[in-house]
Amino acid sequence: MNWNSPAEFFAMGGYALYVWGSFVVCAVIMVMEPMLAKMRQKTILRALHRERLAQELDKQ
Amino acid sequence: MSNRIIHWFKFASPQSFYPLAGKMIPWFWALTAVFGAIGLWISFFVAPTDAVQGEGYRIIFIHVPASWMSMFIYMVMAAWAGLGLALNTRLSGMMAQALAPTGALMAFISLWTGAFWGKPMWGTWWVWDARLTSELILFFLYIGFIALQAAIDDPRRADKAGAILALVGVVNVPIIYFSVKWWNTLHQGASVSMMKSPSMAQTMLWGMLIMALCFWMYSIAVALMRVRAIILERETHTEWVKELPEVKQ
Amino acid sequence: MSAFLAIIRRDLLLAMRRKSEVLTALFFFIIVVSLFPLGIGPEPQLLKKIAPGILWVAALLSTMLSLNRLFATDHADGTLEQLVLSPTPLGLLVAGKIVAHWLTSGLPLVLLAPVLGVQFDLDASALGILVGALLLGTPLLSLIGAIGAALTLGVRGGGVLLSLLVLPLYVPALIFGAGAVEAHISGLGATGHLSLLAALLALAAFFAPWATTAALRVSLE
Amino acid sequence: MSAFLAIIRRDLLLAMRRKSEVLTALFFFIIVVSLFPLGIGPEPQLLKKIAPGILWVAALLSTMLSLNRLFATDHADGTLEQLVLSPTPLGLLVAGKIVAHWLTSGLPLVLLAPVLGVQFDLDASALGILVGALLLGTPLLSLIGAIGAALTLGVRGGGVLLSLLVLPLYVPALIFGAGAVEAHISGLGATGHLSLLAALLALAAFFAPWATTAALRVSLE
Amino acid sequence: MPFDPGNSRKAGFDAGFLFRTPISGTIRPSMLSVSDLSCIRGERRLFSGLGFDLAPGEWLHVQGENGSGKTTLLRALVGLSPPAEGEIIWRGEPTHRLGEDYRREMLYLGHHGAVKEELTPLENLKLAAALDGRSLDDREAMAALHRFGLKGREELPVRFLSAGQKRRVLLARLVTRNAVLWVLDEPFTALDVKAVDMLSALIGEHLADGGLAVLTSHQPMPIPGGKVARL
Amino acid sequence: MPFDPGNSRKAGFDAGFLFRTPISGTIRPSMLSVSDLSCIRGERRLFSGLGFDLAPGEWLHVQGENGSGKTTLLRALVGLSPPAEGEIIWRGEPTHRLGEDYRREMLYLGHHGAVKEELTPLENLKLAAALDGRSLDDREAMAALHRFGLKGREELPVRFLSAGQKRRVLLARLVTRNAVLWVLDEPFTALDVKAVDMLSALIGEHLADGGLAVLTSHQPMPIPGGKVARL
Ligand code: HEM
Ligand SMILES: Nc1ncnc2c1ncn2[C@@H]1O[C@H](COP(=O)(O)OP(=O)(O)OP(=O)(O)O)[C@@H](O)[C@H]1O
Ligand SMILES: Nc1ncnc2c1ncn2[C@@H]1O[C@H](COP(=O)(O)OP(=O)(O)OP(=O)(O)O)[C@@H](O)[C@H]1O
Ligand SMILES: [Mg+2]
Ligand SMILES: [Mg+2]
Repeated sequence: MNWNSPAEFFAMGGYALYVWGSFVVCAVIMVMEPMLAKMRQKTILRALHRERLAQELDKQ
Repeated sequence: MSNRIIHWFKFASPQSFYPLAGKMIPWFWALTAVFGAIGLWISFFVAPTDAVQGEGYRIIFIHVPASWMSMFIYMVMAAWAGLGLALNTRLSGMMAQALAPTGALMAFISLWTGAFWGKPMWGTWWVWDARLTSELILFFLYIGFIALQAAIDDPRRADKAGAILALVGVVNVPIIYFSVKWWNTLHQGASVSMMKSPSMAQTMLWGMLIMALCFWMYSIAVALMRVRAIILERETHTEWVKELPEVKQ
Repeated sequence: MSAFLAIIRRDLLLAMRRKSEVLTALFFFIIVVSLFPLGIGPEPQLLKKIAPGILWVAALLSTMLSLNRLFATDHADGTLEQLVLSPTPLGLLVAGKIVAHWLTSGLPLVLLAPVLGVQFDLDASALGILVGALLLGTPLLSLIGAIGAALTLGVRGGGVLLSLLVLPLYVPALIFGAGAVEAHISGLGATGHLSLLAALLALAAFFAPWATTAALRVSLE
Repeated sequence: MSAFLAIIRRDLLLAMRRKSEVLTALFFFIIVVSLFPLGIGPEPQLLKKIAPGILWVAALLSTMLSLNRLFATDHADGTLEQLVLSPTPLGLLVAGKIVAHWLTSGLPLVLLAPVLGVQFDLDASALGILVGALLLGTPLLSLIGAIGAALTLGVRGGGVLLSLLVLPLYVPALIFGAGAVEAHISGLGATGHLSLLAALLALAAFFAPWATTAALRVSLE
Repeated sequence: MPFDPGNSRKAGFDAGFLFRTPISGTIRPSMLSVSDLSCIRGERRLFSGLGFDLAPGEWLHVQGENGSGKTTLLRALVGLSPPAEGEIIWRGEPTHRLGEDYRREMLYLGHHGAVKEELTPLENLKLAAALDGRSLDDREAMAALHRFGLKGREELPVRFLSAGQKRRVLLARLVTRNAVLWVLDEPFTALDVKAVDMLSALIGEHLADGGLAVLTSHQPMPIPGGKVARL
Repeated sequence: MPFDPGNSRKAGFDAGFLFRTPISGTIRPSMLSVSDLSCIRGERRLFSGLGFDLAPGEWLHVQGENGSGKTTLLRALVGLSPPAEGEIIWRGEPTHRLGEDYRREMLYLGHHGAVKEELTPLENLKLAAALDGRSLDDREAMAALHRFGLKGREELPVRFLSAGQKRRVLLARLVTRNAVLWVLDEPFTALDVKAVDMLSALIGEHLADGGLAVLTSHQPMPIPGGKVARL
């Protein structure tokens, strides 16, 4: 175990800006990207659903 | 023989791939989480402090996997694109299109983390070193691919044009990669000095490999998610899409 | 006035519609800047020294490339004729087009320049001067460029002729703009350069739309 | 074969007719090269050091600018459709167009480069290497550029997208080309660089017309 | 600056407004009059001594073989390329002196597409109006497009439209612009039979409303009346 | 590679050559046959199940409103944009397999100018022939241009020509190219009355000679006979 306290962990031996700057940006990207993909899927599904409803209404 | 081909083509059809991808995605997410947890744990709690670089070196655990992925994804993307051009399968183009943003983001992560590493280690955010520059060029190749596809409306045309570009670009990748030889490079020297103590190298290597596996799983999972959306966008007017349970409900 | 806003809106809309046009102009800027270290070699000291010059030349080339689309597409599809025949004063429309051009090709460069400056290891205050100089200089480039674009309209070999006409006119902007950053780095202070740049801008803002309008009328005859 | 010569003749004729197109491409090259001393300042030692890089970047940009006219005008006026429908194999016609492009935009640069090199105080043997490298490199630029030009045909924001696609592909030519001169100046010998450049050229001469033809067919669909 | 037709028509020669309502049976003074016009292209004199008068409700059919100078005449009329000799008088004043006042009342549609391929028909129409200093709401623009048979194509970029459909997008400006003088160069090009009928009816209405028109066409014009200028 | 019509016509289906001489009164087998063709643009199906046969001496008039898909059909016929379904058979073989052999016998002139504005009509014509692998001497080229009423304009850059004259430069290729199948998209656009008559006569001659033609036009066609495809 390298760290004696959480504060020490977050300080990263004086490299906090660089280490956390890298990891946080990486994490943000890796959270945002799937969310954007999911949203894209939702958007197209909603459009398809609406189209289907429109078609059913047309038939009636 | 022809039977086998037909079997193959069945999976290569968007219609059968769509549900298959849907079933695979959760598994890849689970693997991403598992490898990520182990990898991060090794990165921060098992791997010891580096003698030269202190704690700053821990960036390596995302920098190297991201760098590897960015190059690997390009190759895979070009392979899909080439397959699409040769066999005219619809799915290939969609796969290539789905992979490109992930690859571009990996290249971006590599650049970003490299810069954040370079500032404390080399005293500068950026040097025009061969490795760094070639990664930047790779990023541009991705952006070019994405921009070209975005600029063409007809998806079939966009696929073909993108495929030609990706294939031409792939010739370029090893060339820029080997251009390291003609440059005095800062990048390599730093990495060697860090690997001094063998015991440390051992845990670090493991950490890096497991994080790399995590990035692999992540890339597959997110590309599958995107390809599902792309399939729906392109097959809007087919019957099977209209019959999907997601659409019906 | 509403026509002025309308033409800005139209040109911005067109820029968005030709998707990623703004983005690609930006990337062109980035790529040109990155090409130099590739051609020149990776010595940080040398690169730092030539950084302001490189950034300015790249800004200039990237603006120049996008000048083509300022009037040429409107000319080719006949909408320019319609603009000239419109009841709105042509000068107003031309001014609107220039503003739109700056918004899509100049402003993004200004915003991006600091990031590229960091790659050449410029420090914060030098970056500040760089941004200030570009903020004064890029509108100047759009204004001067518009005259050239109007003059070469429909002329054989227009694209390259345009650069031939425009680049010499860009030289003062280049000298004062790059000079400002260099002067600052060498400790001389950049105010002199910047105020000269501002004076040029004021002059151009006054005359360029007028000259452009005249050139357009001639080109269409 | 006669069609191959015919299209070269046609494109050269067009270049002459759009008078001074070749000349202006040359002037662009000259101007870009001359802008740098203006942006960077007049230190001879520094300038000599960056000369090969600057000359190569200028050659690259000037080739890139002229890529637009490679297919775009033929596309806009419908003659490209006619070429595709012609009984002559399209690959032959495309190869002819690329040759013509090199003759009008690459060759003049090669001839002019020594003159500009002298201004940067390069000595005779370095100039020789420069010319040799350009002689191998500029056809490469035309070949690669043709693929990009075909891909971006009729696409929104084509001009700038083209540079986005093509410039990264130009990087090897730039590195080996400028590297050859630098290696020679620093006494390392340029043969390695030059033979790599030649290998790239051979590769491109083989694949580029094919890729361009495929891209053209896709663009016209 | 919302467009106010009443106001704009008062600009220039004031009495013009009166003649907007056709007064059948009476002799109406001419609004557009051209005298002794000649145009030179290169070293070729295309026509000379050309003159005509148009009063409200009248139209001119410019006829002539290919290359006889019809387009040249039209471009001179609207002020795009000045004639070698002669004057063009609008409401009593030479057009080159009237400038914007003339352009506000005149609409020229030439051989060219003059629509933006990247924009949709709706956007094209609205932006064209905005550039003339007039704001057009969606409803009006849609109505104009539907009138020209572009229903269902309002939101499709013009690039995808067929030759005739592109032409219709341009022509839709006839109903949204509200000009007095229409100068149309081969307006029927690329149009199908139905569209030709529709456009002729539209021009007829415009004339009945007191407007003026100068047209070229190689096909016979299904519009009654009309003076003829043969080049 | 000088052009040899005899040789090229033997390529593909050999018997084709026999049918070049029109044998009136006998039933001639079709040379171009299209079956079950359908084209999709965007998400819109323009037409489907379209089929026709053309024998030597026959011509097809493609009719339809603006945007009905005439241009799309023609582009599919010549191989510029592949159809969604269906086959196009030329002399018994699908055209996409014939490739150059088909293109050698076919000439497509579309909506586009397809002439170089900077070059003169003469240069345009000669270079177009050279690109098809055929050399054309000045005399032949001049004769073709004169036939299309371009006397005195042979050396004037096309840029200066009028709309109709530009069109004529393009159409002159009809006589210099020697194709069997003519695919013309609105050939009469911008032409004056005399030129329309002349072109119709030319098409008539071509058909009498055993050629085939596929034409679109919104105007009635002054050419006798002809099958009709309504889209
Ligand atoms: C923006 C800056 C940087 C970029 C674009 C970059 C890019 C790359 C790339 C593409 C790789 C994979 C290449 C391979 O596997 O051989 C890599 C690996 C690596 N990088 Fe970086 N890097 C940057 C900065 C740094 C810095 C500052 C350091 C350390 C001081 C560093 C250390 C490493 C190490 C240790 C490896 C893996 C071992 C190796 O293959 O040599 N990088 N980097
Ligand atoms: N520089 C020049 N030298 C000689 N003749 C010229 C020159 N420029 C234009 N012309 C001629 O001027 C005429 C221009 O005619 P214009 O375009 O007005 O004809 P048009 O009546 O509109 O014909 P169309 O029915 O074909 O549209 C053409 O005959 C052209 O050949
Ligand atoms: N992406 C798209 N989405 C929807 N519709 C499209 C798309 N692209 C083209 N179209 C439609 O396809 C049709 C193309 O028609 P085409 O050009 O073949 O018509 P045409 O019969 O030649 O008409 P014209 O008589 O006007 O020349 C047009 O109706 C156009 O609106
Ligand atoms: Mg005309
Ligand atoms: Mg059509």
